Amino acid sequence: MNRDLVKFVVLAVIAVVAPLALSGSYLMSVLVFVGIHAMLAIALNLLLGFAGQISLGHAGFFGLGAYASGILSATYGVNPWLAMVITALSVALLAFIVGFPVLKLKGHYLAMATLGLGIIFYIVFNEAVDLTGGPSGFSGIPPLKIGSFAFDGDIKNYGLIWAFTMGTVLLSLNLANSRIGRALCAIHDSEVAARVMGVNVRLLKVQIFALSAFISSIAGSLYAHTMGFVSPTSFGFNFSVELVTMVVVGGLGTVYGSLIGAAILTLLPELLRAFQDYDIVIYGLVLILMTMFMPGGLVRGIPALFARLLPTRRQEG
Amino acid sequence: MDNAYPMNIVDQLTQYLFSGLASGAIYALIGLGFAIIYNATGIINFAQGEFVMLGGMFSFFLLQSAKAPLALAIIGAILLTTLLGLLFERLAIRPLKSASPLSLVIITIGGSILIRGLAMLVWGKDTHALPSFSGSDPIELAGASLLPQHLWIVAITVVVIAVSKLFFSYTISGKAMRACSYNSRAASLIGIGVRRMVLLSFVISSAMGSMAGIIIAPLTMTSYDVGIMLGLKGFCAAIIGGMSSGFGTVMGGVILGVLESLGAGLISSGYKDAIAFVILLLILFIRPQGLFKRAETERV
Amino acid sequence: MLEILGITQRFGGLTALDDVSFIIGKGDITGVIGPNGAGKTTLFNIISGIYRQTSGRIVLDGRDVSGLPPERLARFGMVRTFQNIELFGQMTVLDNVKVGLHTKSRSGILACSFKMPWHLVEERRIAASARQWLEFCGISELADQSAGSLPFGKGRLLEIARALALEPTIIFMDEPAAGLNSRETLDLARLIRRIRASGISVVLVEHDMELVMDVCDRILVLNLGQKLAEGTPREIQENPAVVAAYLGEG
Amino acid sequence: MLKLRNIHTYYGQVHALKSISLHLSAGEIVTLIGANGAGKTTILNSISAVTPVRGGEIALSGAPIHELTPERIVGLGISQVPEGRQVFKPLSVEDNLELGAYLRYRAGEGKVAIHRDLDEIYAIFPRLKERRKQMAGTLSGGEQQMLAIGRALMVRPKLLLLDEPSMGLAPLVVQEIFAVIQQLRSEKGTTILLVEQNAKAALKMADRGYVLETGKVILEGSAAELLENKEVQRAYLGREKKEIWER
Repeated sequence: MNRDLVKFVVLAVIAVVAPLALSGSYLMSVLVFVGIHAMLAIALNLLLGFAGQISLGHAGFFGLGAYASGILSATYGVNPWLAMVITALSVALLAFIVGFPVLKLKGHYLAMATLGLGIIFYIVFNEAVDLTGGPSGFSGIPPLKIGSFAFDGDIKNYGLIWAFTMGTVLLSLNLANSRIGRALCAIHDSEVAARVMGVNVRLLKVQIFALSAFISSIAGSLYAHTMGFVSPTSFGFNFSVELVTMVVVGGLGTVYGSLIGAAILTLLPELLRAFQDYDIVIYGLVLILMTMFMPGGLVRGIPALFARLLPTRRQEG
Repeated sequence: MDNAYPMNIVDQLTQYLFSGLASGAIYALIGLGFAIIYNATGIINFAQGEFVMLGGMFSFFLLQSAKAPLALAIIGAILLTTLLGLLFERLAIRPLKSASPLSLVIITIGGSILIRGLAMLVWGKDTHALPSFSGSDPIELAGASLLPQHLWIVAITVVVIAVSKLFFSYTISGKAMRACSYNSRAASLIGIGVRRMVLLSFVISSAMGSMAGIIIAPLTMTSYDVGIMLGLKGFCAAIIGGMSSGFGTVMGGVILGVLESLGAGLISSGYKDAIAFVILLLILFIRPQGLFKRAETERV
Repeated sequence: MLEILGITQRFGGLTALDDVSFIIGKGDITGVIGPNGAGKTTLFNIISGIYRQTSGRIVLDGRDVSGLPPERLARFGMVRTFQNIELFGQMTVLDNVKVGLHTKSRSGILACSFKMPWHLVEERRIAASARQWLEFCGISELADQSAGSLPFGKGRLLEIARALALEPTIIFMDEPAAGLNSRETLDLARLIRRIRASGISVVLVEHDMELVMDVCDRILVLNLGQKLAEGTPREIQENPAVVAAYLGEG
Repeated sequence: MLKLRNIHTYYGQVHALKSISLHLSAGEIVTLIGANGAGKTTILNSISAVTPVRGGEIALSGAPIHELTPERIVGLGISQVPEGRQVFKPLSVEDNLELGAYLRYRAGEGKVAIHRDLDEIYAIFPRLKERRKQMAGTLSGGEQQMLAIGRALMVRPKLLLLDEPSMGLAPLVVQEIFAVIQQLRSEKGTTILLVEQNAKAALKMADRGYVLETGKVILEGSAAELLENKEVQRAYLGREKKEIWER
């Protein structure tokens, strides 16, 4: 657990120092996205990696957070912070209610139900034109402010987003190392044994689904307030799949893995700008190859790879 | 299908019913593909929709660049898609020995993205239309106007379904596939090769999917990304039908197609796709075993 | 005291259990035996809430617990182990036992995420208690190993330790000796007696007759879904119907 | 005919078979007895190649077969009637039987020969003929067992592996099935490896037997010897059981 603390401090230092090195560059704005994606990936990982329950609809919760917060603050003049909180609580409540029937399902059926949920949200973003602006998007979302200090430049956005991201990392680590985290892993490994141990599997799954939706909604609101503009294409099925890819690439069930996965899959397309249209192909390939050859994700796979390449300490047996 | 002159409500309903039947037939074909692979392997093949897309796209490009006659282009497209289905099974599914359902979901999603991406790179993002199989003069029927292609769709679907029914009921390979899907271990104990059956299921499903993609392309156009929605709708049909590789899924497709078409006509065409997914969710919540399947008696 | 009253279970047309009744006394070690297909595992699955019986009741200390799901039964002190050990394979041995203490702690998601002081106290208590149970079962040196990497015999002990962590009043063991060698089986017998000595009733389904006859106070014999006999080990061994069911008249 | 030498098999972490050696001569009935978890079923599954062997050798008439696929094993004339029957419940009785001849169909054997065998199975189990159009799932336990045996016979096996054919069946039905097993050996000369919990009945029918305990052969000998053996008796009803036997 102390090693986790060390990692966290190292990460925090990097997060603080990074802008000094990169300030004003284009990479700063990319790092803002890395932070948002990391929050989403960690949120999804709580569900997918820890509790073993897939969701192919998380882009929907992200989108709900972005639209609801944006609409409340821009159309109805609600204070952005308040809008963000109201939205996140409502999204969590919605997830909690929908969660009961959805999480009763298993495997492919669960994947399909969450996917359907995400697509329904996506269609609503597109079709409720009066509210959302439809396919052309919704603009004029005010930035978050503290007093008269507005989060509106790259550097300020970076600070805001990464403060939330680090908070998410810390809280998720705490959760993972607690009785709840253990119960979630237990559900993943053997649902029936977890129940026999007195874990209320059904309730816990729904609670974690709601928590995951809550974090995703916060990430969505942050996205809306920092960008000032949202449009449905950011919240489609493809993005849900990208999120799953981040979690899988980083490693199921590791908080830092999700962070790394989010970083790689956000930076990679930027680095591959020259091959713009190839990114979808690369996503597909990464997804297949990772599942086939490194099912534990980078966080586990890379050390294992080193161990195999450098057989210095051969194990007996 | 917007009409220039107002029809009376009965004619309108008939019209929706007919176009719903045609799209329902397509969903049924795609859904059968899902069900066949699911029954043989326990995998939901999220790449099924891409086979549908490939059918339409291969046909179009064979027609255009190879200047093949329509019938030949169609046969070629089915063969090419089936070949890809076979390759997909060999390269992505077979190497996974004891994978969890989660990794199987992820790998077929990966496959679907990959195929879609490659299609985009090779063929671009434009939408294309196949010519109708036999003209496009509407036919009047019971107050509604139908395109000949609608009839082609229904007819071809009926034939494909009948052939597959015969295959599964009367040929030794078909029976072996059913046996394998019921109990693959017992099947291997009497010499039925499970991997062969899995491969066969991918071959059949990709062929069926490509046919669906081909017969609908003259009506709705085709492009590299049509597979997503069509695939998902097909999956809805299969779920409604309880993942049966027969009657249930066909009914599922028809119900979905008709409800969707009625909903689009009477409520809002923008929410047409949402209607399909609301139906999907309701079925999953209320009767996850599908509408047409008796609750399984528990195995002892 | 656990009363099994007229349990019947049908699967489709098949009757797996037919009107089975018996009583498990407090502090007893009870064995359930019978040829394969007799319905022992089905009975276990019903008592532990995994199946729902077609008819009949289960009463624990005067409280009707029929049809309750396993997570509720756990809170009433009923716990079980599985024939093919169901461990949490990706977790450490110690964490497995900690899950057994789930019902003995109550911090929620928020308290855990924000590391509330009472939660930290609770975590310390959980860790201490879990180590005690590992010690009780003689596997404390394995605490930090991954449960998935344990040899079968040790896994069995871990599963028992995890179940004991619930501090149950009654523990059901489904073929605890299956897959164990004779030394491990002897150790198991000793452990079962120690469990009983700490005031917990033990019920086992078992095929190893030597073990059953050795440790059980009472034995229930099932055959073809029906109760064939009930009694002390000696009575059972001398019961001609039991001898016939086991050895066949062929 | 069949020889297992030092077979080791694992189920995940569990070392299920620890250096098992045994053999069958052509036309023999050999039985494996032992408690649950002793490894009886695992031996059958190792022979059928559905559970991979990690060490040792299985040879059929001298040729090693332990690295072949299950289908190839069946092709060599070894079929198994699995524990719990495992008939294909949604298919008709006749379809189940025909599928037993799947490899023969694929090898191009004509319908005539296969249908002749089908009639032969119906002659052995007339009740299956009455129910040939019925779904296998609607049969009684005993009938399903007959169907499972019939299905395995359609392979035309030289060696038949039977896993607990008496499980969960009423005594009369068990007698009927055991009679068929004996008939198979005497009329067709089929070699049979029988796993049974009903040890006494199995030993009465068998030529030889092996007693297993936690993945090892602890005893082997002629059926008559084993029936008399105290160890065997002890394994079945606990150590104090001797007295009853001697009465």
